[in-house]
Amino acid sequence: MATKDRSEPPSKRAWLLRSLIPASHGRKQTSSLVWVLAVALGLSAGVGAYTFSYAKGLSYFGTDPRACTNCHIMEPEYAGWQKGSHHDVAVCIDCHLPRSFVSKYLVKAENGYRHGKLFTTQTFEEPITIKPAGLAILQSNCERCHADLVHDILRPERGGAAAAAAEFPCIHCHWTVGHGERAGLGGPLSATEFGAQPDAPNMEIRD
Amino acid sequence: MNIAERKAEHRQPFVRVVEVTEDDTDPAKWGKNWPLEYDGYKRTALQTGTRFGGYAGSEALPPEKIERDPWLARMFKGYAFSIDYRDRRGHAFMLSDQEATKRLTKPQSGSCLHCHASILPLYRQLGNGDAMAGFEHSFEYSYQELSAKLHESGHAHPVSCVDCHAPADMALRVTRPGFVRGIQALAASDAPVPALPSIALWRQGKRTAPYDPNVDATRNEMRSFVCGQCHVEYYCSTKMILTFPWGKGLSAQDIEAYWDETNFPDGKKFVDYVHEETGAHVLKAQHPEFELWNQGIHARNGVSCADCHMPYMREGAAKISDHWVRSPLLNVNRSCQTCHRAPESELRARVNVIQERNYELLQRGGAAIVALIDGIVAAKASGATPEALAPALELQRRAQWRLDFIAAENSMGFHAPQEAAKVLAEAIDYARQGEIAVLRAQAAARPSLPGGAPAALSEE
Amino acid sequence: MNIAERKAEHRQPFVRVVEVTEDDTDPAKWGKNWPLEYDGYKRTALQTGTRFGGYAGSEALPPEKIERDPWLARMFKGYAFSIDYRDRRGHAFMLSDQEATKRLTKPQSGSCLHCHASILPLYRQLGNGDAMAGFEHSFEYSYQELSAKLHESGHAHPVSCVDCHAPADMALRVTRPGFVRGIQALAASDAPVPALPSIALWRQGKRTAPYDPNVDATRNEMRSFVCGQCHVEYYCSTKMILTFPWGKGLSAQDIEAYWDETNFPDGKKFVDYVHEETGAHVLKAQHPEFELWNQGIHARNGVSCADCHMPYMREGAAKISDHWVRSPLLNVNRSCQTCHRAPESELRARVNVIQERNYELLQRGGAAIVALIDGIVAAKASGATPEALAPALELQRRAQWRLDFIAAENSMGFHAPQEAAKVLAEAIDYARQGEIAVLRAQAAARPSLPGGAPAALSEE
Ligand code: HEC
Ligand code: HEC
Ligand code: HEC
Ligand code: HEC
Ligand code: HEC
Ligand code: HEC
Ligand code: HEC
Ligand code: HEC
Ligand code: HEC
Ligand code: HEC
Ligand code: HEC
Ligand code: HEC
Ligand code: HEC
Ligand code: HEC
Ligand SMILES: [Ca+2]
Ligand SMILES: [Ca+2]
Repeated sequence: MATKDRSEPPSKRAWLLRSLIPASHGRKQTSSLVWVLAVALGLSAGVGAYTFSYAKGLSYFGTDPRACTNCHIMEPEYAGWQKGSHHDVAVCIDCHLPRSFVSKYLVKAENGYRHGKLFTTQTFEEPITIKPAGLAILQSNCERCHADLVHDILRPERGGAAAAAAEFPCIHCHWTVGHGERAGLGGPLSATEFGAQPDAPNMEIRD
Repeated sequence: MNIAERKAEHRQPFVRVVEVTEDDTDPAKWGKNWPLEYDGYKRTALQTGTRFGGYAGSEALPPEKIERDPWLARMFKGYAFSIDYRDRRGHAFMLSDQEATKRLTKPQSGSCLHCHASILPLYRQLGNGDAMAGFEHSFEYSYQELSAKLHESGHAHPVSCVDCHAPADMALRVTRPGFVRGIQALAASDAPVPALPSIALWRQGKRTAPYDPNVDATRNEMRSFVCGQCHVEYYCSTKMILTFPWGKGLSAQDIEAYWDETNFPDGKKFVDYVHEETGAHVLKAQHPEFELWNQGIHARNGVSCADCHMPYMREGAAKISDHWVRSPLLNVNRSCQTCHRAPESELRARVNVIQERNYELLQRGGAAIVALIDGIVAAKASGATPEALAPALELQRRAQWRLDFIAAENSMGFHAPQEAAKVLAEAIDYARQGEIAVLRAQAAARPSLPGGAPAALSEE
Repeated sequence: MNIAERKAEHRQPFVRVVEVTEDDTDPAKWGKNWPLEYDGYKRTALQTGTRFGGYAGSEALPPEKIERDPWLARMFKGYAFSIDYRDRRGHAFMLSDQEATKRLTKPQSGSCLHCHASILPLYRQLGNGDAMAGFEHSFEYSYQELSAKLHESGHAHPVSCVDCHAPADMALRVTRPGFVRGIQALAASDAPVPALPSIALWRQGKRTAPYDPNVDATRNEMRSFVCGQCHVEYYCSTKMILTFPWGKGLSAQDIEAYWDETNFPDGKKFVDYVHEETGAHVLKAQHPEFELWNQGIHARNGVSCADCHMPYMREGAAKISDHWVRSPLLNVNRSCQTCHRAPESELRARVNVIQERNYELLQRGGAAIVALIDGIVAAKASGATPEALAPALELQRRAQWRLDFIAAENSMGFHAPQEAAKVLAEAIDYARQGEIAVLRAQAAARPSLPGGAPAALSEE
């Protein structure tokens, strides 16, 4: 029966998985080049040694949730997490960073690089929305902690956490476990925003 | 700017550079204390538009709704709205657009200014310090008289900070007497209010004092009440005080029942106008955004007008409300994505599906109402008696009320999609039943034909 | 049982105590491997009911829909559904209820069994191993013939595990040829499918192979497709192969267009039946849950049938899908509250508001269709010609199709509230236009009267 085709997901499904991610704003995934760069030069490559240390770059390697709120931009999520159902059982990195030692620090470097750069240049899109890569990590962490309970409902033959994250993730239903209701916040009025509105010809562009 | 500066900005406390009072209707002064909000407020003078919302053109005035949809003009025959009825636009235009409308060529009341100017100081003046007393007399003035007084008084501004904020602490508050009286009548009734928890709560209390939005309402409710001061169905003329018809509830059906039982001070039965061609006694619906929103799922979930039309936004480290009140479709990332985890294109598509369905039904209703009016006119021409046509005229009243209710509402059905579609379905049913009543009346005039007595109204 | 035991009980990996194959239609055997799911499955034999859903009574058979809403029987005059048409109930009854219906007193096709029994082995038998080939002949058999073969074959079970699961790995899969052919036609069309992303993706591909749900669909889509094998509009008789009419899209309007352009194998124009009283050529709609769900906001958000009708449940230390398929209103905490953080009472109230609005419009439509049928009957009695009545009969077809579409759909509008209301609004408009056409036709017979030629259909 056709089900055998399921065992090795065709590449077009992989494409679909990505296309299904909500609110991914279609931003390109960080290239492996950036990864190498980030690892080679460390966070400083991204945000400069000054910014890095000032932004408590070192505490960024710890597990203290407040490390994340070194950036005020993370505060809504911090506040949401505190009220969420997991604040007493899981900290930020339990859900948002991979478990294995190496990949954990790779991701930290990558996040630190990207977040730091984006934060400094304020070029990220708001409301801040978890990206496909972030969702896959998240999924693997849900599965890790709840493996016993959810054993029967996982379908590894359709691909690992990345596939599940895109096709049918835990947060399809449990989207409030981390932060309760969504804590996003729209950013400041920007010039590009006006340009992006063809049906508003008389719109002025603010300096 | 680097992280250091961002942190600094984050710590910045906010300082009042000038004192503002109840008599400061000039937003520029408030803007000195709150430049970010003022900056947004000023943008309401920018012209923005969407498929169904606002107006982005370059002409001096927005296009005429009555030209785009001739069936509107046909419904309004015999009423000022058939002369001039345009698309709305930003708050900055509210006073000038009112002064420019040809509807003023017909006698209008001072009540008009209730929702188009920062009028509280003038009400206090008329009431020797008591705004409510002043309001209670304001409808007796002609529009021109009161407008003159407004300009003398120096308060001829569109809606301003002081209309929604208490100068002392910037708390939200409602200032419009029409809203206060309307919401009190609603609270006093037993109409269900699933979206207004503080009213349900007040009803459980002793009811010693009437419901007072500025005291009893939750902060979240206030984020909609400030808009409900104006974005509502009303009656406004020199014959009767400005009325928000909420004494039986907020649905189209509740409000129809309210008007049906209303009499003018002179004891005559309430009516907005007599249709020029058919003689039907009809009702006029105006922008019932607050009422329709109340029927929707967003309201039930406590999603307020401000959530979508004045969303919070990040200014550096501060979180402020975008005072550029406009279509949320121009602001999807702030207005919708804060709650909905879907791409902007998908959210636009969802709104589009809802609005197109509503638009299709609206046009279907327009065709039906025109057919009914044509039918009645033809019947009169062929000598049908008023008695024979009475059921058809009653059906025209019912049909027009419902059709106008959704046509005048400005979200093209979005604020409560299923309810809007239901109201339109009823409008279509009544309009077609009216046509049938006309044909029956004519047939009845010919005993040989079937059909017999005029059709009885089928019950809701 | 203490936690240690719980864990122990669970730790044993998915042991299979028996092997199951494509020919194991007996759920009891599968139940040995998956007792928790089997327990739920067996409960579908319990009788449960809500205001609009299911059936909780104690009589042998659920009550007659056609007695509760006589206008249904009136619409179906001349068709088997006017004899016997009842409320549905749990899956366990599907085969016995079919065998018990008096609709079988009229000749019916073997196609009926497609959705009421675990029929794949029989299809393979008919097709010498090829299920699709077997299916393609199954409609030629009378119901009684095929039913006899089914019982002989020993596979006379209601829907069983093997109908939704691959025995090898328990993956979801669709087995029903009717669904596969229907969804392939949909994929091949260019109808928008916002709720079915894998079809949109397939369309972007080379299209070398036809769309195959078992290969191309996502796991989340499969959670709805397994239901779409049966909870759909269909045509089923010995005149033509069992057809899911999706070649132009899934909306009521798309499907009407599809039937309008369909011909029987003998070349005659497609029709379900000729209305006994009026002679109108009408269409019959059956339980279009899958189609209406596709028009709704839940589908657009990827919320599947299983999410609400088979929610996960915690059983001991394991989490499984509740195989007691039933009304979610009997299971609100699991079916709704993981996604909606509102109290159960509030969620019930929301459903109630939606369903009551839909019910009100449905009854309004019932009144309109009866008035139309009465009108046509009277006109014929008074000698109106078929030509003169043609527009009225065409309008009856359109009106009935839409009214029946929402009446036959089993969520009382919940699956897509605005779309359902729109379809009903159109139904009401067409029914009333039909009445008008009749009166015009009669008037036309009397030159002296206004109205003239039969009304042209107003466009959608
Ligand atoms: C129990 C798991 C869990 C923990 C612990 C957790 N998160 Fe999350 N996080 C999530 C989930 C789930 C989402 C996706 C939420 C959504 O889409 O609404 C998310 C999303 C986010 C986002 C993106 C915003 C969005 O809505 O997509 C940020 C930023 C974030 N988390 C930061 C943090 C920080 C900082 C902490 C620690 C204070 C933290 N998270 C702790 C589960 C968690
Ligand atoms: C240097 C400032 C800074 C720090 C420190 C920081 N973040 Fe972020 N974070 C950002 C910015 C800026 C974004 C938006 C980037 C984007 O949208 O790609 C972001 C986005 C995210 C997202 C959603 C986007 C994605 O990539 O999925 C998650 C999840 C997140 N952060 C978690 C964390 C966690 C967990 C920590 C602490 C371990 C942390 N952040 C610390 C600035 C920061
Ligand atoms: C660091 C370990 C850990 C991670 C990571 C984690 N959880 Fe949990 N979770 C727990 C523990 C411990 C509990 C409380 C005990 C229990 O109910 O199992 C819990 C409780 C829950 C509950 C029940 C309480 C509620 O909020 O309804 C849900 C649902 C849940 N987790 C889902 C998730 C999802 C979804 C994710 C991923 C986004 C996740 N968990 C990530 C450890 C974790
Ligand atoms: C289709 C919706 C859905 C998806 C997807 C889903 N869950 Fe659940 N989950 C539920 C429901 C419903 C319950 C409540 C079960 C009950 O009350 O018996 C639940 C319960 C739980 C619980 C137990 C909560 C408690 O009260 O003890 C945990 C933990 C959990 N889920 C984790 C997960 C994880 C991890 C995943 C992904 C592998 C996941 N869920 C995927 C719907 C879902
Ligand atoms: C959930 C979001 C939401 C809420 C809550 C909401 N609206 Fe809207 N509103 C919309 C959308 C979307 C439109 C359609 C805009 C368009 O067509 O461009 C709209 C349209 C309007 C318009 C016409 C806008 C224009 O540009 O012409 C007005 C006026 C309006 N709403 C007022 C209100 C008021 C008053 C309330 C509260 C009583 C309210 N809205 C609540 C989303 C919302
Ligand atoms: C004092 C009366 C008043 C109040 C209070 C008020 N409005 Fe308005 N609003 C108006 C008038 C009048 C217009 C039309 C102006 C014109 O067309 O010249 C308008 C126009 C609008 C428009 C259309 C803007 C556009 O660009 O098309 C929106 C949206 C709107 N209002 C929403 C709101 C919301 C949300 C609130 C509360 C936060 C609110 N209004 C409060 C009177 C008011
Ligand atoms: C209860 C509040 C209220 C009252 C009273 C009121 N308006 Fe308005 N008016 C509004 C709102 C809100 C809008 C914007 C929404 C719309 O255009 O439908 C508006 C829009 C308008 C517009 C621009 C769109 C159009 O209709 O052409 C004109 C002109 C106008 N009003 C004139 C008047 C006049 C004249 C009167 C008195 C007869 C009056 N208004 C009374 C609230 C009010
Ligand atoms: C039509 C109503 C309306 C008008 C007019 C208005 N505001 Fe507001 N304002 C609001 C609402 C709604 C909020 C959100 C309050 C809340 O969430 O409690 C708000 C919030 C604020 C806040 C609190 C911080 C923030 O941004 O959320 C400030 C300060 C403020 N407004 C200043 C002003 C100034 C200055 C003006 C005049 C230039 C003004 N407002 C005009 C409705 C209005
Ligand atoms: C503050 C939160 C919030 C905001 C802001 C918001 N929504 Fe919603 N929306 C909801 C909730 C809650 C529901 C009801 C479903 C539920 O209970 O989860 C909903 C339902 C909907 C629905 C389905 C119901 C319907 O009426 O068809 C649509 C479509 C929708 N929202 C679109 C939008 C759009 C577009 C915007 C922006 C203009 C918006 N929403 C802004 C919270 C929000
Ligand atoms: C978001 C939740 C949700 C989704 C998704 C959903 N349904 Fe329903 N369904 C309901 C509700 C609520 C009812 C009304 C139940 C009642 O009236 O008791 C219902 C009613 C039904 C009924 C009648 C139930 C009865 O007891 O008589 C059937 C059959 C049905 N749905 C099938 C489906 C199918 C097939 C799908 C997918 C194509 C689907 N549903 C998707 C919530 C849902
Ligand atoms: C093989 C055909 C078939 C499949 C597959 C199928 N159903 Fe059904 N379903 C039926 C029939 C037939 C009935 C009516 C049984 C009766 O009334 O005797 C029914 C009844 C129901 C009911 C009403 C139950 C009640 O208690 O009133 C619900 C709800 C329902 N199905 C939902 C679903 C969902 C959800 C799925 C997919 C997970 C599904 N069905 C799959 C044929 C099917
Ligand atoms: C495409 C799938 C499908 C086909 C073909 C089908 N049914 Fe059904 N049948 C269903 C579903 C789903 C239900 C449950 C929903 C409902 O009752 O509306 C149902 C319900 C029923 C019921 C119980 C409710 C009622 O209508 O009284 C009977 C009896 C029945 N079918 C008989 C038949 C007969 C006889 C045929 C052949 C002419 C047939 N079915 C063909 C899917 C199908
Ligand atoms: C009408 C369709 C249908 C029938 C019949 C059916 N199932 Fe399922 N089953 C489902 C769906 C839907 C899921 C969820 C699968 C997913 O999420 O990937 C499921 C999941 C499962 C799972 C995976 C674990 C879980 O509970 O989620 C098992 C095991 C299972 N079913 C066993 C059975 C057995 C045994 C029978 C027969 C007694 C049966 N099923 C009959 C639709 C069905
Ligand atoms: C897996 C998640 C999920 C489940 C399960 C679910 N919903 Fe929803 N519901 C949504 C989403 C998503 C929306 C659309 C609004 C949005 O985008 O947030 C929505 C919208 C709604 C709306 C407003 C739209 C409308 O059609 O009026 C209602 C009411 C609603 N849901 C009720 C229910 C009920 C009742 C149930 C259970 C029978 C249920 N939902 C189950 C996710 C879910
Ligand atoms: Ca009015
Ligand atoms: Ca059919």
